[in-house]
Amino acid sequence: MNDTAPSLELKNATGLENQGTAPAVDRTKFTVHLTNFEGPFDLLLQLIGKHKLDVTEVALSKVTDEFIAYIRALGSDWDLGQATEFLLVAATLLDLKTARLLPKAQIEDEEDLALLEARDLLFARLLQYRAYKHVAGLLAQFIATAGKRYPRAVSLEPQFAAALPEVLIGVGPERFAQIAVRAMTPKTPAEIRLDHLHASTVSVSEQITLMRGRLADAGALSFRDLTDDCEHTMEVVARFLGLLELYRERLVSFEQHDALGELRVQWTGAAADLQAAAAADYDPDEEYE
Amino acid sequence: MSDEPQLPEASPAGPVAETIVLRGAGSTDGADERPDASIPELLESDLTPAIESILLVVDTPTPAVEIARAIGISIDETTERLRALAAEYDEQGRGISLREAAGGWRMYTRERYAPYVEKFVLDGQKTRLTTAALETLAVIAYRQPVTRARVSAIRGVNVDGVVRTLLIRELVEETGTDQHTGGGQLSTTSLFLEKLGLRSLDDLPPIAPLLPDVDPQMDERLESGLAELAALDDD
Amino acid sequence: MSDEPQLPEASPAGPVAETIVLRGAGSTDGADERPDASIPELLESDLTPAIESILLVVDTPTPAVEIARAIGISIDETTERLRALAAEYDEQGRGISLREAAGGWRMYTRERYAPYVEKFVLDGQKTRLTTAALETLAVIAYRQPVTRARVSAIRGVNVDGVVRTLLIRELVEETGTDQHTGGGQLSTTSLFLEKLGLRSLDDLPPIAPLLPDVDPQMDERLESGLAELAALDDD
Repeated sequence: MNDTAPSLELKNATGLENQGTAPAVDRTKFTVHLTNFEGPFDLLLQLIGKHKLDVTEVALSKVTDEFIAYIRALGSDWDLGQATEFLLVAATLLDLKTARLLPKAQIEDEEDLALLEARDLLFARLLQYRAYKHVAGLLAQFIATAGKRYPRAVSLEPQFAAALPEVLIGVGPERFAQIAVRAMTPKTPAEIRLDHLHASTVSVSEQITLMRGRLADAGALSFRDLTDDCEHTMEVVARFLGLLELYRERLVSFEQHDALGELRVQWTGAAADLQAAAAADYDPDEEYE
Repeated sequence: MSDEPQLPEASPAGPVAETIVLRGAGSTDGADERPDASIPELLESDLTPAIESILLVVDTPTPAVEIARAIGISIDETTERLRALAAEYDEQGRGISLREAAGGWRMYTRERYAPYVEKFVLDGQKTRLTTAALETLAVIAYRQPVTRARVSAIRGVNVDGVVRTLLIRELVEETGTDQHTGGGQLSTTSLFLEKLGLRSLDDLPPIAPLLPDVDPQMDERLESGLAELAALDDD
Repeated sequence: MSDEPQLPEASPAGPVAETIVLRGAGSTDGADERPDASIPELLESDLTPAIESILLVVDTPTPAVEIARAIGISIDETTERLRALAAEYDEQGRGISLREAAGGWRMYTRERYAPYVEKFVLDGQKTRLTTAALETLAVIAYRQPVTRARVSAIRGVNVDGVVRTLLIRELVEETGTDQHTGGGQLSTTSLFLEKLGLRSLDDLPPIAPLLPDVDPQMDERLESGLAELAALDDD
């Protein structure tokens, strides 16, 4: 019923401090309490607010890591409908952050433009969400005030009740019975379940385990090869995120000759036979779920 | 129950009496009444308006003692203020008349305006029951005796207004009290049977086979959940 | 609704008017109106009290026109008198507050006495709306009529569950279908207005200054694109 994501507390378990791009993180300081955020925009706004930053590009890139950390910390408990929006925002954030890591270049090609557009889009949605969040607060105040005024609602005085004309039920017993059935049938307004679309939420950690094996065996694979067997876009997304994770752990390297060209993934970790041993030690759940 | 205690602003009127602060609600008739620290203290000039507020929402004649207890003043003072308010309404020729009857006080329309009130009531009256009323009546008919709360839970909305209509139209009546919840129980009347052209309730078409097969325990859970949802503070 | 003809302007109130005897209700608009000989004539000074009497039996916000019709005076005069009565209650600091909400007039208890009134109103069941429900309600209120998909896109989360709650609580309703997407469109109800104490949607606080200055074309594109993404499950 409630689409509020569970509250969570992040301690140093997220591995953020390893990220080369993040400023040196004070281990003792990195404790974040966020409760009851209402979706990706709310989370983003809260993170920005926590850092007392403006809703600006800078702020976005600063909170990117934390945003991703939150998604990860949420584990596999949430439904796909939620995850999709979070991932969409995360992808945009990562995109923006990546762009900032590259040397500042003139806006030259379509890709840059697309990125700028994506950024504007994200800002627009963020600000739009913030506007509605603000008025929602006002509406709550109205409701609270109006709630203290109790309306008069009493029975009609007998003299007026007696003057009322006879009322017609207007239906026969059979129709009346149908109305009873309708009234007593629990109301579950048309709801389109997602269960049949996706057996379960896609787990990034599972995808990582799978790709580790394949890459260690093959040495190098293209992204296309790696995602050939994906049945859903979500799996492709999860594998992409997984590759970023592997890259962070320096287990793979990337090679891409042209923009939008084929992405080669090179395994730089231990050889296949050693992988099994390593994998045995590796408990993905610890970090991702 | 709300817990925001403070009065917005003290009433502007009144010269000296303004400074007299009365005891908080409940502090006078002690015993069974909890101190209710959350309730703000009333100024002398607030007492009659507070009584007026209560009178506006009570449906049945309400004894002075109940009002006294709610406000935290003596019964004598309450009665005195009720009488003064009634006299004020009369003197000012208001459309409201405050009368003591059946052991309690209640607001009524002033007799003199009865024809207009009646016209208003009749104009707004539909001779057919609304869908909401019909559905509520159907639930009561098949589940009787049944409390308002349960009907609300089944219908998913507050049904107080609709039940009031059905009571006035004498299609349902209050019959006893639920032993668990203490809520008043509703049943259909003989007028209902007459209107539907039935000799007895046994003649109501059976509906059990038509209802979805719901495990009764689940049904309970569902209904209590719905009741929570439906528990609008609406009239 | 009713086919009663518009009521004619009653004589304007004035110092002399006191002696002018107004026609009884209904007698003026002839034709299909029964002569209503039973209804006595009202003096000018009786008009406001008559309105007050009618208000006492009102149990839903009632448009001035219905009151005007019952008494036999113009809508304008009725509205004027309703406003004057409401102001009088406020000035005198009465326990009764007359308010215009959801397009009609109704008597309420004065806010400041809520703690005392609550002892008589049987509803410990006031449930608060969650933040999710409030945000969803806000988007629907400002964008109505609006599809679930669009609300989802704006909030960045699936809103089906929350919308269901709002539907059950009768704060929003389905009104029509989006011509492009075929999705059901949501609007707020008059109960929503009454619960917020608003006369109409025009009374909603302005949101425009808060909204980012987005190039409308881009806004369209982004929303339709995002709606697609978010509309995983819109009906």
